Amino acid sequence: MTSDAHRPNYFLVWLWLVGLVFLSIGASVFLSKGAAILLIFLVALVKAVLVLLNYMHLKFERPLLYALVIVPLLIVAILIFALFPDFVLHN
Amino acid sequence: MSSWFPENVSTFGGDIDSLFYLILYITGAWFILTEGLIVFFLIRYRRRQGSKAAYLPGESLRQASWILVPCVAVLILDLWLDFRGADVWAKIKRQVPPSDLVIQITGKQFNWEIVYPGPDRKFGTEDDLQIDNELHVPVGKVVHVVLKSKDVIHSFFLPHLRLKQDAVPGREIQAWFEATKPGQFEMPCAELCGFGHSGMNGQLIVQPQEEYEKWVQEHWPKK
Amino acid sequence: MSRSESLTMTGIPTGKVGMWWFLASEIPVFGGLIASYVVVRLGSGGWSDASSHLNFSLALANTFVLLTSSLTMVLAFAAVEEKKPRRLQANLLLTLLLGLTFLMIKGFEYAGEIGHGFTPGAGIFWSFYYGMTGLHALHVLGGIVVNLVLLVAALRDTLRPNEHRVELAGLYWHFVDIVWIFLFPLLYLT
Amino acid sequence: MNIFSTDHKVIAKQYLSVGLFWAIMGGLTAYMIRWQLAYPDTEVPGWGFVAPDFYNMLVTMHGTIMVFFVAMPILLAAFGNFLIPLMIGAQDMAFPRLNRLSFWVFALASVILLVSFFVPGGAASAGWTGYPPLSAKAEYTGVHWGLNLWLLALALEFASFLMGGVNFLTTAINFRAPGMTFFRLPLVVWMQLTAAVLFMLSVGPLIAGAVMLLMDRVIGTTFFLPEGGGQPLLWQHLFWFFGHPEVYVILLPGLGLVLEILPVFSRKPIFGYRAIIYSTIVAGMLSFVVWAHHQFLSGMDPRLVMPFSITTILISVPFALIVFAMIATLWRGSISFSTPMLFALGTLSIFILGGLTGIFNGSAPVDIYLHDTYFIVAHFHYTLFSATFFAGFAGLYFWFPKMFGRMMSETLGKIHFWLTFIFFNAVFLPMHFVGLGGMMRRIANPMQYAFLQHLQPMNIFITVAAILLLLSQIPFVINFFWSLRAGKRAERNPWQANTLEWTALSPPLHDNFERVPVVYRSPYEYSSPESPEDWLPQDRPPAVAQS
Repeated sequence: MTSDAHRPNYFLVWLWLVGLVFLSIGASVFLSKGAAILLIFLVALVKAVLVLLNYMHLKFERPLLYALVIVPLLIVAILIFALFPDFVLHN
Repeated sequence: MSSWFPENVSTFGGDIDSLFYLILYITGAWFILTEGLIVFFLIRYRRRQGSKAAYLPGESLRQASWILVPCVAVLILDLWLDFRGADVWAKIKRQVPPSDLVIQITGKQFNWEIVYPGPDRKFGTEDDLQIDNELHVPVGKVVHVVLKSKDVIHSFFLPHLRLKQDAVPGREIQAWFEATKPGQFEMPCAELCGFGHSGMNGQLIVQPQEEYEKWVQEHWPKK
Repeated sequence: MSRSESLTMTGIPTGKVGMWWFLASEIPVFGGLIASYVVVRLGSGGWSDASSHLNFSLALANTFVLLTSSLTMVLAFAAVEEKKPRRLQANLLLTLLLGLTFLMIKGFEYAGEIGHGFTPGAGIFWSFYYGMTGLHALHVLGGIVVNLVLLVAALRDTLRPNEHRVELAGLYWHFVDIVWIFLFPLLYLT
Repeated sequence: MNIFSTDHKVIAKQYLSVGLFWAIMGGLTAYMIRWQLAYPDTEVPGWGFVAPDFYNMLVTMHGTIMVFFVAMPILLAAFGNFLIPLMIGAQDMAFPRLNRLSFWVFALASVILLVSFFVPGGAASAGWTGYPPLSAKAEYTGVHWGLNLWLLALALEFASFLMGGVNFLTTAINFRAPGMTFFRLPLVVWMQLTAAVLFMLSVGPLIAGAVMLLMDRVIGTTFFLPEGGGQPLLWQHLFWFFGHPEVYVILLPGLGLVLEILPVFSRKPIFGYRAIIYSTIVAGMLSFVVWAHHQFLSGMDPRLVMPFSITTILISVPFALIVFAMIATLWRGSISFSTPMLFALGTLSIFILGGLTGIFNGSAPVDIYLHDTYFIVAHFHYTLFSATFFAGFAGLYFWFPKMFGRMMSETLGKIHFWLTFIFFNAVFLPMHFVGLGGMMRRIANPMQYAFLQHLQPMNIFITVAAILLLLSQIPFVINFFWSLRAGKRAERNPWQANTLEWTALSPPLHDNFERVPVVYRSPYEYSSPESPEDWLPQDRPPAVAQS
């Protein structure tokens, strides 16, 4: 459990999350396709990390729990990497 | 020993067979060594009155080297097999020789649909020749096969030519072979494809050049 | 389960270890689906056109609903720590209602799309659209059920010995929120 | 005994019973398959005629049953549930009620799989790998509800084992007795935990794939149907991404059981305890990057083949180390041949051959010829039959006194072992040569092919041996039930073993130990110079040991 002194400002995090949604919508309207996609997924990543660290209070946890997030993501990365030749680069 | 396999009649079949035997000798040696040691230890160190087991936890590097050194040997042999395998694979799949005969073979429940391009050498034109389950090819010529499927996954298998390749609906997959001997060989489906899978079979008829040309004259549509 | 809370060799509460292992196994479920979507989409054309038929404003509204529900969920957890049962009940109820709102909007969206002929069989984009959002919606539904159980316990004042479960339910709820954070741009913004 | 118990020992026995029931079903399907292959299109005694579509159901269900409903419940769920809390000195699992739920979800999956035989159209018949499009559309197989129920049963079984995995891992992380550090855990616990991690991290993509396949079948999506823009190959990747780690999910706990038994009956520490743990972890990590070796000929990009072939062949290194460590454990031991030891040695000697034949399949060019032939069938029976049945029986004979409080008959046990060992090899050794002759898997009638005709005498030999192998299990059944009622009462530690479960009563109390054990040393201190006896339990205080 987190101690009171460490508790993040949940409302501020929420404001950030909402603001970032608008940022990605703005990107999809105003930027060129490639740049927009890059920015949109960067923003999604930032939002996910915000939720993970603050709402799921991972930033107060031990390395074991970090490993439980990172290892599965690595495994998904392996999967995507190996699927590329068969479905994206096959023609 | 050669009787384990069906007779080999393709140019690259010999490479596959000799790689098989290489692996057989290496793994066979390990098999005899490990099983022999087990039997020997079981007899030599069976429980006897008054004898006590040695305390050998195998934790120190000195002791552990009894299992680590053989593992290094395994690793080296593995890499050897990897390199030999990569060569053979490259020869079969990457360095495909050019060919002047292309045949389209489409799997469907439960037949091989074989299409020759006809005199104009183009598929999808009126002079294509389509036959089921009978593949005529000249001996000593490189034949390219375009594998397709109409329904489910089939697997094009020529046991005597050491060729096997899945045919996947929605894709065109290339394969090739060069037969070294005339004769009639079977061409079954090797991937479960439904209730008629067992018995889905065709004939590969390898003919001498003149005989093949005669067959072409008789069967291919005229221009 | 309460007995289990007292025993821990690592100092991490046992329930939390279990929940994180569960989430670790959930990541490859959505990861596998998203990986499939990404590679199949990159390997063929025409997906942006199909995507433009989606109801963007409803999805945007849903994004806010879900983000806000994550806020109320974490406030419920804060209320547990501060020992404020009224605030806990209120925030659990809000989370629950927001979850239901999400599902209602999603249902409305599905109805509209099917009404325009974009059924699950209308093409590969629609297969993935219904598959991804459907699996996500099922997870939202699961979270709602969990929250309902907690809310009932909180209202009947039987939650006290198991209050740490609010935190565990929260971990799951935020995970579902994170999945949506990725689904939204994958399906609606590209 | 309360069948809705949350006691891990009761749940273990429940998994064991259901697993043994399914083993009988799996054996019956094998019998029908073998009869049809030896004497095609004749009536199977006791059953009748086996039509081609029914034959496909048999091979599909045989694979599904043996992998998911025999190997996993017995090796993981039964032995994992029974041994993990006892061996780490815990009272029970971390989440006993989740454990109970896990079993009942599995029971529901079993019922659904059983029902699927009897729905109109019959059971699933697209192979245990369920490759679409064959599995994605009812008209390709003629099976409609059978295949949907098959998918549902698998989904529930995965849910059940996910709950089990959460429980195993959390228990081992948080519930170890004082002094039980990770490097004092018995190897079978290490193996169970590695298996749980592999399962939990690999099954996700297949769950996603199963949802996609079910949607294709039921609501008309086209994930795997090319006519709607789908990709049949995608399923194969999702399936084998799970499928290969799954092989080790079964194999590792089996090897773990053997690793417990070898030191006890050699009266020697296991050789290279830490090296085995590191090898297990390396093998587990490698298992995530070898899956496409099942797909060398699937139309997969040829550039992908060699990397996967190399990783596949390299995975032999960690397993070779484990085998060498097992052999070195026998070296200069004081070996006695009780039934558990015989089965453990049987596992080891058979697994060696299964591992070595894997090298042939892992070599991509050789696999061009061997893929989808009986060579593959022989290979995976040498690995999985040894892990599931030989290691499973070894474990059962070894821990039966702890589970049920009575000893099993050694005479019947030895008869059981020798018959099983001889007939197992009589079935699966010739199968390699049938495969080298080119006989394809999953064909119902080899006599339809001219080039397979000369193999038929061997097929008949295999079938006769297979029937004898099935009959060889009768001594076990007699022994099991007779010993349950009339076996000699077991003391706490009949084998003079070191691990914690042997300090509990046989069978243990509901909360396992009379007092919480304290651990002082690693689990395999046999014939240690510190002790006058040839064993030194993990919980004996050092001062006592020295006196």
